Amino acid sequence: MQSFGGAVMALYRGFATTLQFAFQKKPTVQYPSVRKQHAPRFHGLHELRRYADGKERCIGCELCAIACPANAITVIGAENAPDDRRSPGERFAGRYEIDELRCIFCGLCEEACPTDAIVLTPRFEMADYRRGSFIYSKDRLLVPPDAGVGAPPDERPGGIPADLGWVTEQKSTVDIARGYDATYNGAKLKDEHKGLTLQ
Amino acid sequence: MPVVNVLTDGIGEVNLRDIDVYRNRGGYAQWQRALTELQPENIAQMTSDSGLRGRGGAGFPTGRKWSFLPKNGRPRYLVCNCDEAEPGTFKDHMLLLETPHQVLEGILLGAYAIGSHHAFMYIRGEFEQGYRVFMEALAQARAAGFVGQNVFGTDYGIEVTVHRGAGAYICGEETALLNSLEGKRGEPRLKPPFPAVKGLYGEPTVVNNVETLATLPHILKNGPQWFASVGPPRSPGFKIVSVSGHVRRPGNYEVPLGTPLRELLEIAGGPREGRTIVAVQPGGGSSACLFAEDLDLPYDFDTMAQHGTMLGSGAIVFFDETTNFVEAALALVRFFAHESCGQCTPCREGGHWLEVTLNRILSGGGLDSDIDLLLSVSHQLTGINLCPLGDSIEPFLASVVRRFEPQFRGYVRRPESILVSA
Amino acid sequence: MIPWWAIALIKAAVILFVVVTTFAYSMLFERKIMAWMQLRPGPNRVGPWGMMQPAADAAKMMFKEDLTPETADPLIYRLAPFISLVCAMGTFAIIPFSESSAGIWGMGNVNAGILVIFALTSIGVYGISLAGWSSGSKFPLLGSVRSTAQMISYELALTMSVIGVLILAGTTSLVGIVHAQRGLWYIAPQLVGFIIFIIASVAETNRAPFDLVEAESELVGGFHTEYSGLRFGLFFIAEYLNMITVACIATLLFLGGWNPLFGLSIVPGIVWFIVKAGLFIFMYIWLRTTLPRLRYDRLMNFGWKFLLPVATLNLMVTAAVVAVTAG
Amino acid sequence: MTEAGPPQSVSLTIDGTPVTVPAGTLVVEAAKTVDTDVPVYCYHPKLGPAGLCRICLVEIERLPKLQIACNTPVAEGMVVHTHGQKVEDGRRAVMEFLLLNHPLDCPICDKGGECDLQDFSMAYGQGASRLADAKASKPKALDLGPTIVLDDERCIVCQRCTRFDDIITRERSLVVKDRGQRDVIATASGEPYRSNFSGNVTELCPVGALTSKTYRFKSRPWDNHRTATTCTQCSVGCQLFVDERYGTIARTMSVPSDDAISDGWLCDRGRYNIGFYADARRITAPLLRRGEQYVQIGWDDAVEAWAAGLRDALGAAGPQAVGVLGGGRLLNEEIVLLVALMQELGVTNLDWRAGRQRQATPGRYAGTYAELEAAQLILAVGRPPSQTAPVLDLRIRKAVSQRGARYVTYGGHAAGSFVGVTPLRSADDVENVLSGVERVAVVWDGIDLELGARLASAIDGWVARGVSVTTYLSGEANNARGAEALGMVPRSGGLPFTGMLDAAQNGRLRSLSIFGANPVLHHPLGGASVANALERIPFLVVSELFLTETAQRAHLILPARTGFEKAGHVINLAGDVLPVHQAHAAPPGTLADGDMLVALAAELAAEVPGPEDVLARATAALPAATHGFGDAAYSEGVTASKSDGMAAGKPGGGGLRIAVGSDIFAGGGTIWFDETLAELRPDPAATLSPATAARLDVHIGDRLDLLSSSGDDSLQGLVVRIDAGAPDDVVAVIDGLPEAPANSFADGDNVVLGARRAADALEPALVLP
Repeated sequence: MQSFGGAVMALYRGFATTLQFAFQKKPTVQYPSVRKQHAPRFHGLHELRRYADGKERCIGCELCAIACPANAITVIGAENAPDDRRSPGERFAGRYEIDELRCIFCGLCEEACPTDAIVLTPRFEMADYRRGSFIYSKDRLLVPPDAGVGAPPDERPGGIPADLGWVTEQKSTVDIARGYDATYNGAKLKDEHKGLTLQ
Repeated sequence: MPVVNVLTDGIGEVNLRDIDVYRNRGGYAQWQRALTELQPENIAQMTSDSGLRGRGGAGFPTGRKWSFLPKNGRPRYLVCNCDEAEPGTFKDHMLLLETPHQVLEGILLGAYAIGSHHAFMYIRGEFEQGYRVFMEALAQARAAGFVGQNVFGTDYGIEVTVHRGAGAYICGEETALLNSLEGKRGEPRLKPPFPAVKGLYGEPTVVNNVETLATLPHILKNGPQWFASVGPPRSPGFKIVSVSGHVRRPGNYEVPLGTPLRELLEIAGGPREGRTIVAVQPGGGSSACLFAEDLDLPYDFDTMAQHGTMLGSGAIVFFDETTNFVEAALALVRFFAHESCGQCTPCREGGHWLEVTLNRILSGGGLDSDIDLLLSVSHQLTGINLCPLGDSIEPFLASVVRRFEPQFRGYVRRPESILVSA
Repeated sequence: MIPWWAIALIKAAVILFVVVTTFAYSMLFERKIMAWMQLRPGPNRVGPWGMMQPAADAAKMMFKEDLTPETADPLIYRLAPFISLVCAMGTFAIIPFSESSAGIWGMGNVNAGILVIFALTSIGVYGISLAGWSSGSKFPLLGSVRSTAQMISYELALTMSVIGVLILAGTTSLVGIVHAQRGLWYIAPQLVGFIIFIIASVAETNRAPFDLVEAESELVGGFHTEYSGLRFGLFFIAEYLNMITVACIATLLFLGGWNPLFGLSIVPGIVWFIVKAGLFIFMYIWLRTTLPRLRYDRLMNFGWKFLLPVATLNLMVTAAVVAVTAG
Repeated sequence: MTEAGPPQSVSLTIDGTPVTVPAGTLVVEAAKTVDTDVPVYCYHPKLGPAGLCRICLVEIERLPKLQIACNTPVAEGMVVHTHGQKVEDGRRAVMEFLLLNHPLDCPICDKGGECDLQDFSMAYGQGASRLADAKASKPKALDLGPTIVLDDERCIVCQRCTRFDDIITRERSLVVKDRGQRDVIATASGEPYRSNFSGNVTELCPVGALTSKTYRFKSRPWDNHRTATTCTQCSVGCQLFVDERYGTIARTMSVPSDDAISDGWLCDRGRYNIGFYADARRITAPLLRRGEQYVQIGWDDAVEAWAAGLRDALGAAGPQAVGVLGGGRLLNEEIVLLVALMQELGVTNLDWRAGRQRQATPGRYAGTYAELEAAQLILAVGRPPSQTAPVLDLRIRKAVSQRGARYVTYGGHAAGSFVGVTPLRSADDVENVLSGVERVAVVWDGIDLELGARLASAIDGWVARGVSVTTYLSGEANNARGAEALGMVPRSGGLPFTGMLDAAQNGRLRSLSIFGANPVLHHPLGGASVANALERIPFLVVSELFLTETAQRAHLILPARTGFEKAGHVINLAGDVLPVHQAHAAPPGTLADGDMLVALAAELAAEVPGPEDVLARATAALPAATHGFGDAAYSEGVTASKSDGMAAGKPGGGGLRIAVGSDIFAGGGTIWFDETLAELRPDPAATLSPATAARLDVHIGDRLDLLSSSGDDSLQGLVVRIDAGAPDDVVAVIDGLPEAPANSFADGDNVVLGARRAADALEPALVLP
């Protein structure tokens, strides 16, 4: 049992601490009227990228789905039709869905992706009234056709896909420290004090 | 001059394709003697005693090869390998064209010696004329009663079937040859089982080279001691060498084994005017090069093996100082890559790799690391193949890359290495 | 001539309005103070500085669905919040806020006011106990059992600490007690009693760190687990009214009521009263943000084995001193 | 392995661990007994060593070079190192060569995740390629045949596929073409790769070079939920893995360890007939006939209507007016329930024989698959096992090609086995080939009971002579043996199905319940007369997956579940009781037949055995049989075949006789309602011998009609095929095709040629090779 004086001191220190806090500056940001700037590699809403020629980068390999610790990604592959080639391989994602309610935004999908197709943008405002609307499918994940980046891997005549090893090699050239440029629907986002806005 | 005329006796002088000419010079006498006087075991014994080593490339003692046949009463076959395709070799073709009866007599003697009643003659597809000559000779011998049932009145019967290949180098390998004979894809078979145990059509089979078999009548005629007394004790006898390359008179020369290489060079007319020989490939495309300082070595199986190369099929190619060894290496590598059957991985992929690398070096895209790559790849594809074809790439390539590295370096234009560290 | 009952009604209406408003803003006050102490801005979206937050909360409470569990006793379940609320509100009829309110308006000038207040708060505990029991589920029942035990335990110490004041003042009239403090506030002679009063009153009003009756982390919500909507709101109101009541009593008994400090009689007495009571409420909030909830056995140990003996001792010493000085 | 000497054992040391294995064991197999990892690509336990990939290099002490473990037999005192610097170097070299031109497209490769090359490259790969030049470019997505796609860039030329086609199926259509780096897998003829076992090559392929069209890009291995179950497509009972993903069956795979039944192989029907369960035409709600139309009703109403119909029939005319036909789709449990319920109701008219097959139990000489493989002489009577029990036929091919057995057939059907076959035409021939043979296996199709009876007496004679005989019955229905063993046969004076049809024709059958059978397409009385009889039944209930020819006549159609959607047991033709597991969720609205029966029993307030009792009866060992082939107890008075009559003597006046055969992709039902099989389903064809075709002056691709000698029945629009192996004066047609149902024809019937159209007159698209 502590001494009476010790008890009083303990009480004093406790009450002083709380009182002192009452007069400190509050760190709270008045979102949404005030928006804080994100870290450059903030993990927000996903997007599926394209190549500069408009072809989807995603080859439907499902590596993101298996890398996902939250089982949030569903991919079902399909074969490219010769007259309607969606991606540079034989295979493309016939179905690509991310359940953003399950997603923990860890970015493992991005790291697992061999073609830099799935990336996490800094966008995080996804609130909605219906659960179903959090399942993002290809129509909402894919950037617009003219928003592709990077040259696609070579294709041989007749649409025979090139070796995907080329793409994997490109992957290793991404500057990990800088990360990806923040984009939204393919447009580059610029940094501003009040959050990231479209450039 | 050590040139002798044993197998080549009469070639260029008389028409040995004619059975009568051949018989008049003592032909088929040994065949008759064998059937009427000798037991198969006698011939096998004489062959063993003579120390005859296979002339096809591997140099395996013929007598011992025969002795591996199991005595199980199954039918057994003799196959004469006339799929001569080793780069630089042209002796069997000559024997086939010029002395078909001598070859046939050798086949008959060999078949009798191993107790076979059916011999096969496998002739390379490109030897169109040789095939016709041999068929003619066979028809003559059959007409003369040397081939068929009850030869020379004995109860011994023998059939000879002639089969033509389709031009694959790999069919010179004995198991691939057997596959080809059976009508299958010419791919070497997995050993074991060895052909002596399970060969053609699953029966015990011996495959002998044309020259080996053609030597048999002479051993019978002159006795094994005569043969054994020629040349070094462990590689006795005569050998037809096919000399080519930078010499004045390329061609087939029959010499006793053990003749120094320099003497062989002289026999072939020596180097061209004002040139010196810098390298020699002593045993066909599969053998490693010897160099100027090695020219005094005696040309026999064991000496060649001791110096890291081989006598092989007896095809000697001399190179003088004007040779572009990069191109020479590419020529041989391209040959082996093209002739690879594609069955086993190292040969199929490694040969192709070396070919594209050498092509790139020659076309100016060589890299600093390519020299090491050539040595490394050729080394790592050696010794792990199903058949010797894959192992044939390294010897020449590695020996010339090591010896003439500056020539190879001269093609390297881009010094940087593209190797990404793992 | 306005009939007496109309006047009484008007008075009651005025007091109720003031009381309810006070409740509302004391709640906002609590949220703000707590937020600041937790480095947050607190409610600030509804109206300027969040001033309309209480109105928004009230509207929300009113429109929420009122659920009654199947296992509940329907009558008592519905009745319980009203018992709590009526008792909590009733005390305000007796509390004198200032000289004028007590004199001219005749409010709170009851000669045995303190006893009435204790009587009313003691009835108020029935609201909680019955609410817990009638909910028909385990957590509320536990809450109500705790509530009853806690009330009985601390009521004793509370009363003991107040008797000291009564002895000094020699009256049970709250106006009289305030008048008796014109010179020296009783906080000085009755410091021990004051401290006991604070501790016991926190326990009486079920506020942190003695809020074991609700104890979200153990009992979900204690007695009001099953309540929702307006009925929950009534409990909520009652709790805050009790807090205000206690603050007023403490002001009246120990802090000199509306007596001015430093002789600043220019400032009206009601202002002094409100400031003192406000400080007391702030102390409540401060306690809540600073101290963690007690374990139940320690609460009981403390109440019976420490607080009650000390209160008794304090009473005896006071009585002795009064007897000696008066004698 | 012909001399079965005493098994000698050899002791050797592998990685320092002493091991004792039988003499002749390969090092790679011996290494499996210790905890070590010898990678292999070309080696496969069922295909034997090939020595092509060279990855299995091991170091053997006292041998200068590294040796391949897959072709080195163990020797006494051998010391083997499967690891160490030398071995690693060798394997690393081979791995580098293997990966040299292999594309790095694992992310899109169907094999990715279950690929040997991927796994071993993690162990022995270098991480970076030293190849500075472009990889060799080879054909991709090459259409090898109706089922297989070849990606030649991925091929590592292990030749497992070609060796499978050579050693196992003996069909020898797949070969390696060209040589060296340019070699490519192709068919020898250049024609598409067609085989009834083609799917196995995709499993054998150690890389992703050969892929199934049905599975291409559908899923990744790690997504699949795998269930081991029994194939219910035929009576062999192959064990198979069903890989399910997101409620769809992605693929089926063989069970490599299933040596006892499937030997590790699957036929293409078992493998690829997996699309039917999701077909849009599937019935998913009970349908009740209202006039000319069907209305969808709920299950409660359906069971009520069913019970009411049964009660009416029982009340009006007693149990004799009620019949039950339970087809081969039923599981043992369901049969037990059905039989018990009918016993409770007093119904004796039970039968399973909806088609030609009359008998399913091979009788007292019933043999196992292993005994079939060990036979010296295999005699197939009637329809060939290659079409009725394809995987069984692989065992026949194995016995013939690897164990030197002799294969003879009796009857007018071509064996289709790709091994040497001796067709026999008379009983004397059979006796002749038997001389000196000790172990005989007899496979009968169970159709012609009279022939079976004579076969049985002949077998008794052989057994009396000391010949060891095993018998097999490879019929049409998958669980026929289970149905027979569990009592799905006419009980104490009850009518067989043919009798029921007769009664229906005479108005004496008031109610008939059919479970998973399509007698209109299969019953030898012929589609028209069966349909006619069924239409006279006042209350016909059919439990089916689809609106088949039979279901279309029903008053109440009950949506059933497939073999993938329910659990239970079946009995295969060798008498093994095999478990069937539910591999994926059934569509809502359907019920397993067993569940329907339980509901019906409850509605009728009838007592049926409880679950434990049902399971115990369904999995009980088969009782020892005392009868043989062609037992009189199975007689129905219907002659479904005169195959024996056809075997001997000359045809009648028309000069042409019919042989009604089967095809693994014929038979309607699940095959007909599976669009993924469209390319594999046979067209109605007439197969003739070259001599017969010449005599009749018809050519390949012509279309012709066949008329029965009475002229009542006809088969129209048959495409002419010519097969050198077909017997003369016989026209072989395929049974069970809905376009040209041949069930009114019996083997050996005389037929005459009807109208014919030359191939040129047809649209080019209709002319098949």
